[in-house]
Amino acid sequence: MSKRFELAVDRIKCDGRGLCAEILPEVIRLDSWGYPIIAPGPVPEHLMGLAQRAVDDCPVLAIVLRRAEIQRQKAT
Amino acid sequence: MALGGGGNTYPMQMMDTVQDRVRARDGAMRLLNRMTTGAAVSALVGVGVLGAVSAHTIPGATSTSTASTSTASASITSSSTSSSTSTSSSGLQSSTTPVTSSSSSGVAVSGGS
Amino acid sequence: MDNTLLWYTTRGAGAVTLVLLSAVVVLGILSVLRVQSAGWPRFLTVGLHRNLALMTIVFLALHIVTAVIDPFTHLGWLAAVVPFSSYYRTFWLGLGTVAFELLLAIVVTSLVRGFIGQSAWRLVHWLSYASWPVAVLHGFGTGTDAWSAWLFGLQAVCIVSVAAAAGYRLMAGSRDPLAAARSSFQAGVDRRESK
Amino acid sequence: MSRLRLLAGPDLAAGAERLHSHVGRLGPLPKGGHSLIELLVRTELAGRGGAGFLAGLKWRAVAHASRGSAVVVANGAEGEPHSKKDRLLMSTRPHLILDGALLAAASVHAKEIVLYIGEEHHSALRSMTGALAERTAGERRLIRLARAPARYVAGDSSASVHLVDAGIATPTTTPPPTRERGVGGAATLVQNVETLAHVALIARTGAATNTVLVTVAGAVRAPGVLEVDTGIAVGDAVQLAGGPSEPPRALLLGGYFGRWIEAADAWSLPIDPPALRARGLSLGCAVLGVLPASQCPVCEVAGIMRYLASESSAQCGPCFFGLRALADACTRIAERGTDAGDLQRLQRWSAEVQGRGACKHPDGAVMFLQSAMKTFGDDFAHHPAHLRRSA
Repeated sequence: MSKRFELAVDRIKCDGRGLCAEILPEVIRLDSWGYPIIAPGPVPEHLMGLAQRAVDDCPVLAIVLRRAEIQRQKAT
Repeated sequence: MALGGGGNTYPMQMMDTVQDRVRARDGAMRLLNRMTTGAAVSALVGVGVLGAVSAHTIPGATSTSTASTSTASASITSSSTSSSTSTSSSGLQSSTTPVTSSSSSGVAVSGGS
Repeated sequence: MDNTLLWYTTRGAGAVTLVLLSAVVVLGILSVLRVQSAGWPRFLTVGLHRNLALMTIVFLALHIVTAVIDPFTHLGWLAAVVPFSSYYRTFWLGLGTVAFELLLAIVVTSLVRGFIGQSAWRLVHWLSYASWPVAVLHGFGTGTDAWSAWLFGLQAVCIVSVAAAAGYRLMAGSRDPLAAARSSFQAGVDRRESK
Repeated sequence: MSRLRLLAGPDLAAGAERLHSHVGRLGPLPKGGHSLIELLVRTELAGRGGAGFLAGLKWRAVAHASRGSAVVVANGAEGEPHSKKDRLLMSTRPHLILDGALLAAASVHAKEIVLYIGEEHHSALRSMTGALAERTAGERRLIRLARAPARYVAGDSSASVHLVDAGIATPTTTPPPTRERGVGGAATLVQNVETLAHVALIARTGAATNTVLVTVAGAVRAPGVLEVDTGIAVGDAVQLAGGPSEPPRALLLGGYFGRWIEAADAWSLPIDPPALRARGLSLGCAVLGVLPASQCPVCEVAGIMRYLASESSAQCGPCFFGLRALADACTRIAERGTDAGDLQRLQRWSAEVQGRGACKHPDGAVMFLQSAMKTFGDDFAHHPAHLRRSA
């Protein structure tokens, strides 16, 4: 299996700027108050570039890409 | 399908708004690239034009102004069309064109700010 | 190479750098203010801020390199690195060196923000508010024709835009919707001894 | 030695037990170490702070990460409004807690013990300070006191670490958990004071203690703290507290992060963490709150949600804004009557808030609300306008 990464938000650092959801709407949407909700699971391969961009552009460095936790194949 | 494949995305009923936002994102990315390119070109032109203008306005340097203007405008031409010009045209004429282009691109820069 | 070409390129690049730098400062403030609209998402402000900042460095490099290699000025490389070391317009040129080094620190820390952490980056980034006015002063002081209409007009536009943006930021207060509630909660649970 | 009870010994009304009485009753402090950790793992002692994490596993993890510089935090913040058991224990049996903390320090190779006690628990603070003064100089050097602000989130383990480190009792981002990276960056064992007291007994007998401190609150004749045998029925504990003072409607099991259960179902439940877990329940902080039939559950839930919303430390947006929105929607239903839109919003926002805080505050509040909406489904669906001003 290739390397899989998922997005994780530091909820204390996050102040709801919303750039991540603008950059990666495929995976990130905003809740009713403007804070990001990340779709569970690894980021699809073809969106990794944009995911990295979302990480780099976060003005408060609140979102990171980290290696996805061990896959639970049954959960699919 | 574009959003299918390896990872998890949103359920079908949310796809419409997601597609809209994807389109908005792609549009804004293009706009960003265009504005960046525009700013780069304007800045290059600006170096030439402002250099040329300063050559005209430098106090007590009127004797060198004509020659320097032509070289300054030559630098513009070489940077944008990569052809070297050595025409000793009249300072005013050769600097007119870059001035216009700089003021129009100058709007783009200040529009971004 | 024609010496006068170098000289005018230095001046042109300097003026362009000032305009770019001002635009970068304004964009940075706009991003803190969370400016957005239907066709202008917030990442556009941040993206433009970053792209123009990198562009600023390029034109600043052009400005410095042409100034240094210009045989007419005899500035030498030391003057570009060590502030107030040049024989020529020591003070005003030194300001330019200071502004350049501050800007370099800001850009470099931004490029490695993930490694140094948000708080260190933020601390250094506050230097933007020092770098920009120093650069403006340098422009006034070194521009042989600083008071000629064109440069003066350009500088005026830059100063007014940055001042307006900075003033608006000061007036607007924090745009973090949690800021007030968070600090009042923290004040309630703060048991630091210094109090 | 036979099994021991936490509250055995001199009359509780006499206040803090003195060291000579404590040692006379129970003998000297046994040795901590690796074998004690394994004993805790075998006896399956569960944490009594609320999360119910197995103490033995936590000690093992801290000992593993310790390198001789670990810190032990005895958590007596007890910010749960109805819980009284920790402060009763601190006020009456301080040496059990000190014993447990010293055993923990020896077992995980800690260089420091912090007694983290709610600053408004005055008699507990007096008792623990007095007990400390009776200990040897060597033990006193190891132990210091920190006062926890009287806020709900101050009892969170990362908040206790943050207070000790920075003087501010707000939760911090995890991971890493405090057991890996806590006070001063060292591995830190944050353990509830009741859990530590159990350790002091287990270390002496080598056997599980099999008692639980519970706080019986609400519509009972004699509300207060009881030490009950593990496995007795909730109804029996309520009887020990004098029985219901009026016909009961439901039970809130485990405090404000707990679950609502209809009285008819609740009375037969065993007070036994594994048995409750098997039913999808949790003993939590062991508050048994009896809601009388005379009281409107929707209004009660709305009041508690407002409290939990006001206790958010306003660090994470989803918690701060989400809990406020949920509390407002509950209050609207309570005051103006059921509204289909509000019911839908409660469902949607609950799902949005869940799992999106640095600490478990939003999760606890949302699970409390979801259990209320399940147990009091009809009341939420047909609530009349009460025109009652919020309490």
